[in-house]
Amino acid sequence: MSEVTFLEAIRQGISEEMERDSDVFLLGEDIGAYGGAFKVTEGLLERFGERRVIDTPISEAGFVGAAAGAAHMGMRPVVEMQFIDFISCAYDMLTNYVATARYRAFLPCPMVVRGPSGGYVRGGPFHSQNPEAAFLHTPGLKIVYPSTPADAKGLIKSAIRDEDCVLFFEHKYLYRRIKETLPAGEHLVPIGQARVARAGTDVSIITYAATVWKALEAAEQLQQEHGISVEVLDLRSLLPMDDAAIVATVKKTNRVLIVHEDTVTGGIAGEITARINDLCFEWLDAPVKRVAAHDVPLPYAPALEDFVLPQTSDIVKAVRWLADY
Amino acid sequence: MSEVTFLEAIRQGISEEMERDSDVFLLGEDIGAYGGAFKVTEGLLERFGERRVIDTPISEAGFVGAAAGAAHMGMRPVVEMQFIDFISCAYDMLTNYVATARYRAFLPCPMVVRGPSGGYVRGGPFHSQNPEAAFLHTPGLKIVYPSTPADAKGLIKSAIRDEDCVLFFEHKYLYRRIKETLPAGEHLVPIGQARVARAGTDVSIITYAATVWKALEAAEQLQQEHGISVEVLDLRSLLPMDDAAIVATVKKTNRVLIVHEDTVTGGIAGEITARINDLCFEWLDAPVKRVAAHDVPLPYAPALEDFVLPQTSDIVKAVRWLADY
Amino acid sequence: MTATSLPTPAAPPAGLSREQLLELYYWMRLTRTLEERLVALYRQTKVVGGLFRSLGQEACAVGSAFALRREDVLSPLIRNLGSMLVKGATPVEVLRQYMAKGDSPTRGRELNIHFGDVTERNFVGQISHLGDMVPVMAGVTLSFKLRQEPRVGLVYVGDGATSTGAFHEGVNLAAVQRCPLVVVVENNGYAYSTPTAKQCAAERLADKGPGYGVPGIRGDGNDVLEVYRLTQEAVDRARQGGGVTLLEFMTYRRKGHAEHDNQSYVPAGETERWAAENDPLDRYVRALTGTYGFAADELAAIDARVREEVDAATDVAERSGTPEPLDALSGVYAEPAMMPVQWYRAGVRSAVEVNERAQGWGTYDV
Amino acid sequence: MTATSLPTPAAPPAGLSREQLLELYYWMRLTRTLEERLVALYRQTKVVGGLFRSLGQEACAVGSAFALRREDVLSPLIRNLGSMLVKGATPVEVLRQYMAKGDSPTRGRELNIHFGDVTERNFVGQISHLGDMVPVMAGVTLSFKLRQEPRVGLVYVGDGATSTGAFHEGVNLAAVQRCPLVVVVENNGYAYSTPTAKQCAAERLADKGPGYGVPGIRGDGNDVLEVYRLTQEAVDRARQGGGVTLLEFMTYRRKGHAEHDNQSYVPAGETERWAAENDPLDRYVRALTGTYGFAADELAAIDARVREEVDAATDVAERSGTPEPLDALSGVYAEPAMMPVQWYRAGVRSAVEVNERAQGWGTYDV
Ligand SMILES: Cc1ncc(C[n+]2csc(CCOP(=O)(O)OP(=O)(O)O)c2C)c(N)n1
Ligand SMILES: Cc1ncc(C[n+]2csc(CCOP(=O)(O)OP(=O)(O)O)c2C)c(N)n1
Ligand SMILES: [Mg+2]
Ligand SMILES: [Mg+2]
Repeated sequence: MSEVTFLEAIRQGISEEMERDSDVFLLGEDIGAYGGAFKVTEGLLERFGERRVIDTPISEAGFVGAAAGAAHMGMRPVVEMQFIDFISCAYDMLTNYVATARYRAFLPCPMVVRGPSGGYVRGGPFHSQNPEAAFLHTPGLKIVYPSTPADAKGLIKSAIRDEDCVLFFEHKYLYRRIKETLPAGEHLVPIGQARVARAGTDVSIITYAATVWKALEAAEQLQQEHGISVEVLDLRSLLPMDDAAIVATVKKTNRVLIVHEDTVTGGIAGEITARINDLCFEWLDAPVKRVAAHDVPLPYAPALEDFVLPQTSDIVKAVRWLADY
Repeated sequence: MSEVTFLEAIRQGISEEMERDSDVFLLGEDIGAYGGAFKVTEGLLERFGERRVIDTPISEAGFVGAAAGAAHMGMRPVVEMQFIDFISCAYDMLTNYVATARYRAFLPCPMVVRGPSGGYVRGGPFHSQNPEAAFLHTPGLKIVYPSTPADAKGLIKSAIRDEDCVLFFEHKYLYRRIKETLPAGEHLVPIGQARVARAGTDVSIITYAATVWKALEAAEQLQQEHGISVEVLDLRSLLPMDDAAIVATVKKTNRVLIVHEDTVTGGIAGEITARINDLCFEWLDAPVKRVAAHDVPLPYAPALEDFVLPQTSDIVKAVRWLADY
Repeated sequence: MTATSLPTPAAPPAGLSREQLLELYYWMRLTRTLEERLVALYRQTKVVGGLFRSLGQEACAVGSAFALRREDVLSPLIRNLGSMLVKGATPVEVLRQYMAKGDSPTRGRELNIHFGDVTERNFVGQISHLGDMVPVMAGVTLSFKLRQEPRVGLVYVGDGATSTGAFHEGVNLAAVQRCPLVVVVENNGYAYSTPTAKQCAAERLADKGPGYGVPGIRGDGNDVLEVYRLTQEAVDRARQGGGVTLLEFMTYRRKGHAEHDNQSYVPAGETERWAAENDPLDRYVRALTGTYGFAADELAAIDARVREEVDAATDVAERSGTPEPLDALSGVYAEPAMMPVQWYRAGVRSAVEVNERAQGWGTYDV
Repeated sequence: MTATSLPTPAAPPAGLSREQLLELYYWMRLTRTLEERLVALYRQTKVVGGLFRSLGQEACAVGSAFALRREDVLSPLIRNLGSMLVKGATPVEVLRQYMAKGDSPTRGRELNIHFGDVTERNFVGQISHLGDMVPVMAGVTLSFKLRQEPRVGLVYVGDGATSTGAFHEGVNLAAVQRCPLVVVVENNGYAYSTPTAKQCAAERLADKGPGYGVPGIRGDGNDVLEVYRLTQEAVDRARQGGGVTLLEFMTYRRKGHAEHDNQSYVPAGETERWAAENDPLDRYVRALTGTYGFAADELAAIDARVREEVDAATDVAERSGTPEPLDALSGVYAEPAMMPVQWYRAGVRSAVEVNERAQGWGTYDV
C-alpha cells in the first residue's frame, strides 16, 4: 500500500464513514464544488451529492447550531471551519448549546467540528490559532488533535461515530508534509488514548499535534549529541485526557517537559501539570517545565513567527536543562 | 463612614470615574431606566444622561465591538453583560478583535467588560458561569475578579483607567451579602497584585472571588478545630497574575491548595500549578491540590448545585489532607 | 406603545371544528390558570428561581402551536408555556420543573420551562442564550428536508431576540436551504425593560422577511384564531416545500420580565389598557359566545375542569422529592456515563495514602 | 450570474470638478497597476502569504471612498485596496505589508492590507473574521454622535459577510442609535467559491435595509460616478443626522478569491464576459474621453505617472529589511510594554541554578 498524506488520511476517514452511514453529512463553507479551502473534502460532492455535502453561508454559529439540530434528529453532521480560527464565532453555540444538550435536556448531539489549525505557516494572527484551551473547561465536549495520518484517520472515524460532540483539530502544517502507509482495512483509534511516539528513559516530553514532530526531532538530536534518552508522549486526545499514559511516562523518567504551540499562559500545559502533581508528584525529580508560544498574538512575518513559536532547538535546551537538574 | 455592599462599591467606582472623565460611558442591556438586572447602574442614567448610559439591543458581539470602536476614538466604554454567561456571544469579538487591536494595528482599546458571574445562587447552567479560564490564553486582555467591596471599587476604577481591555467579573453571590466600610477618598487598587486575605504558616490556599470567603471560613475552622494555620491568598487579578505573591506564600507554607468555582478540568488552577512548579518546585512539601467544581454543567436544583460546587467542608478536608501529608 | 382598539372576532379558520374551537379555549385557560398557580407557589417560596409569565400572550402561544402536528417540532421560549402545553407538556412536568424536583423532566438540572422531548411530543429544550434556538431549528428542519420527511418546525423569538446574530444566521441559513421552518416573532413590546423601538429602528419586524428572501407577515397576536390561521398557512407552505416564513405577532407583556420586575419603566396606564381592551381570553370568550354561539356554561365547565387538573397536578408535583446529589454527575457524555467525584469528597486521607488517588476516587462515600 | 449590458456613463455628480474626475481615474489606475505589481512580486515569491485582487472592483472601492472627507473614518476589507489608497495609504506601505517588511505599517505583524491609521488618515486595520468591522464602525460612529462631531464612517462588507451575525448586530445597533454610518455591501457575485444565491435567498441584498429601518439602495458598482454619487448622498444623510444607509453595489470578482484559486467553480465565459463588457476602468475611460471630452493623452499621462510611482515604491519597499525578532514581544499591552522571553531562550542553565527563573529571564540573549 502506498503512503498517504495527513490530509488524504482525513479525507479517507470521512468518506469511509459517509459510505458506512447515510446519516453522516457535511456542512461548511466552500466544501462542495471547491472541496474546501485545503481540499480536504475534494471529490466528496461528486461522490455523495448535494444532500450530503452542503455549502453554507458565512455563519459559523448558524451552521454549528444547525448541525446540533440535525444531530438531535438522528443525523451525524461533520462541520468544517474553513480555518479553525473561526470556531470562535461559534463559541457560544458550542459551549452553551451543544456541550450541555445531553446533560440538561437529554438531547443527543453526535457531531464533529473540524478544521485546519495551527501555525508555522505564515498565516498571521487569524489563520494560525490553536483554540483547544478555550474548550477545555467545557464538560460535554471532546477534543482531539492528532499528529500522524494513521491517527488522523482513525480518530476522525471514531469522532464521527462518537455519541457526543467532538472538536477535531487538523494541524495545517502537517496536511501535506506528513505521509505514511495506513493500516489496511477498518482502522479506528479510540478517543482518550495517548500514544508513545518514542520510548525513552531520561526525560519525558508530553505534547500533541505539530510539536510532536519537533519533539521527535529534538529527541533524536538529544540522543545523538547528548546521550539523553527522551520519551515522547503524543496525547492525541486532549479531552478526555489519558491520565494513565501521563502517569506511566512520569513514573518512568521522573522528568517532564510539556510542549505545545498555544501560548504558555493559559495553554493546556497547565492542566497537564496539575494532573501530574495530583497523580504522581512523588515521582518528580524536577519541576514540570513548559515549552510553548510566547504570550503574544501570532505575528505573520517569518522572523517574528519563528521567534514566537516553540522550535526544536528550544526543546533541546529545555530537555538538557531538565536532564541536568 | 457607613458600610457599603459589594454592589454599591462597584457603582461608586463607576460613577466616580464617570464624574472624573467625561469620556467614560456605559453600554449594555437594560442599564438605563431599569438600572441593570442587578441594579448596579441604578441612578446613573438620571445622573449622567442618555448620552452616557446607553441601552443596547440584545447584541453582545455588537456592543462589545461598538465599545472597541468608540475606544479607538478616545472614549472609555464600560460594557455590562446582563449575566456574564452571555460574554460567550462576544467571544470572537473579544479574543480576535479587541485583544489584538493594539498589537496588530496599534489601535488603543481602553474598555471594560463587566457583569455578574458565578454560582451558589440556583441560577442554573446559564446564569452561574465563571468564564475566566476561556480568556486566559488571550494576550491583550486583562482579567480581574475581586472578592471584597474595597477591592471591587478600587479595581473597577483601575480597570476603567487602564489603557487596555479589562474583563471585570462580579460574583453575584457577593453583591448584597458582603459589606464593608470603604477607605475614604480616592481609592485605587492596582491590577496584577494579589492580597493576603489571612496570614498563616501551615498551608496556603490560593483562590479568588466567592471562594475566598469559603476559604476564610475554612481557615477559621481549621485553626479552631484542628490547630492548622492557613494562609489565604486572594489573587484578585488573574491576568496578569501575581507570581511574586504566589511564590511568597508557597515558600512560606510549602503546601498549597488551589480553590476555584470553575470546573476542575481546564480551570485556572492548572496555570497556577504550572507557575508554582516553574518558580518554586523545590519549596513544595506536598503536591499542589485542587478544590473546584465537578466537571459538569452547573445544575439548578439546590441539592445538585451544592453537590457540584466546592464547599467550605471540602476545603477543610483538602487542607487537612495537605497538612497530614 | 398604545393598545390597538378592540377588533371584531375573525371568521373561524377553515378546517377548525367546534370541538377544536373549545380546545383552543381550554389551552389558553389552562395556561393562565397554571401560571396563576405558579404565582401562588412562588409567593410560598416553593418555586426555586424566577417565575416568567405569559399573561396576555396566551393566544399567541396557543394559536401558533395548535397549527402543528404531533410529528412537527416546536422550539419554545419562556413565554411559550401555552405552546408547550398544546404540544403535550403536562402541568405536573411544569410544576416539578419550577419546584426543582428530582423527577422533573430535567431531574432538577434546568429551570422553569427549559425542558423538551424530541422522541414523542416533539418540542426542544431551550437554553437561555437568546437566538440560539433559531440555528438549531434550522438544523432540525434541514434534517426533515434531507430525509424528505413531511415534517415542519416552528421556532419562537421575542422582539429582543431578533437583534441577536444567532437569529440572523439561523433564519438566513434556513431560508437559503428552504428548510420547512416557521419563525414566529412574538412582539410583546418589551425586551426586559427595553421597548421594541430601542431594539430595532424598523417599525415592523416583519419587514426583516424580504431581506432573507422570505415572506414577512404581521398579525394580531391577541386574536387566537388569526394567529392559528396565519401560522397554519405558513406551516402548510413549509410542508409543501415553500421554505421559511417570518411571522410577527403583535401582543403585549402585561407582567414584568419576571415576577421580581416592578415594571417601573412602563408608561402609566399601558398595562391596564391592554388588560381592559385587549385580553386574548376575554376576546376569545366574546368570540365563542358571540360569533360562534357557544353557551357560557360550556366555557365555565372548561374553567372548572382546568382548575381541577391544576389542583391535582399541584398535589402530585408537591409530593415529588428533591434530586439525588450524585445524579448531578451522570449523563454529561454517553461515554463515560458518570463524571468522577472529587477526591476530597471521598473523605480525608491519611499521609499513608499520600500521593495516590484516594481509594474512594470515583465513588461517593461522604 | 450574467454581466449587465453596457450602460451609458452617468452625468457627472454635482460638485465634481474636472480635476476630481481625473483624480478618480488616477486612483483606479493606481489600484490596478499596484495590484499587477503585487502579482509580479508574488510570482517572484517575494510576497509572504496570499495575494487578494480587486480586479474589476476598482470603481466600487475608489468611488465610495472618494465621497469621504479626511476626518471621516473608513473600514476596508481585502478588496478595498483602492479605498485605502484614496484615504491616504501609500503604495510603499502596501508593498512592505505584502512583503512582511520590518518597517511595514504593522512591522510585520499582520498580512496584506490589514493595516490602518486612525490618527491622521482615518482608516481602520481590519481583522480576518468577517462581519466584525461592522460593530466596530457602529462604535466609531457612535462616538461621533456622542461627541457631536460632524464625522461619518463607512464600512465595507462583501455579499458573503452579510450572512454573519456580527454584520446583523452591528447594522442594527448603528441603525437604532442613528449613528452616522454608511454600510457598503460589495456584491461581487461570490464569497470564495460560493455564489451569492447560496449565501442569501433574497434577490437583492439591499432589501435588508428596511428590516433595520434604514434605506437600502442598489447601484451599479462598476460605474465609478454612480458609486460616488450614491455614497455621497448616503454620507450627506449620515452627516446631517439621518443615520445609517445600506448601499449594495453590484460588481464582479474577476480573479479567484486569492491568487491560488483557479476559479474552477465559475461558469465558462463568465469572467471573460465581465472583462469584455463591464470593466470599470474601460467604462470610465470611455466616459472621460466621450461624455466629458478628455483627451486620450491626458489619461496616458496619468498612466505613466502611476507606473513611475509604483516602480519607485517597489524599489523603496524592496530595500526594507525584515522585522527584528524581539519586536514580536512588544506592544501587546500599554503596560507592560514587553512580554517576557521564554526561559529556555536565555540559554541552557546548569543544575546549580536549578529551580529559579534563569538569570536571563526577561532578556533575550541567545
Ligand atoms: C444572548 C442573550 N443576551 C441577554 C440575555 C438576557 N435576557 C434574558 S430575556 C431578555 C429579554 C428578552 O426579550 P424578548 O426577546 O423580547 O423576549 P420576551 O421576554 O419579551 O418574551 C434578556 C435581555 C439572554 N438571555 N441572552
Ligand atoms: C467569520 C469568518 N468565516 C470565514 C472566513 C473565511 N473567508 C475569508 S474571505 C471569505 C469569503 C468572503 O466573501 P465576501 O464576503 O463576499 O467578500 P469577497 O471576498 O467576495 O470580497 C471567507 C469565507 C472569514 N474570514 N471569517
Ligand atoms: Mg419581547
Ligand atoms: Mg463577495
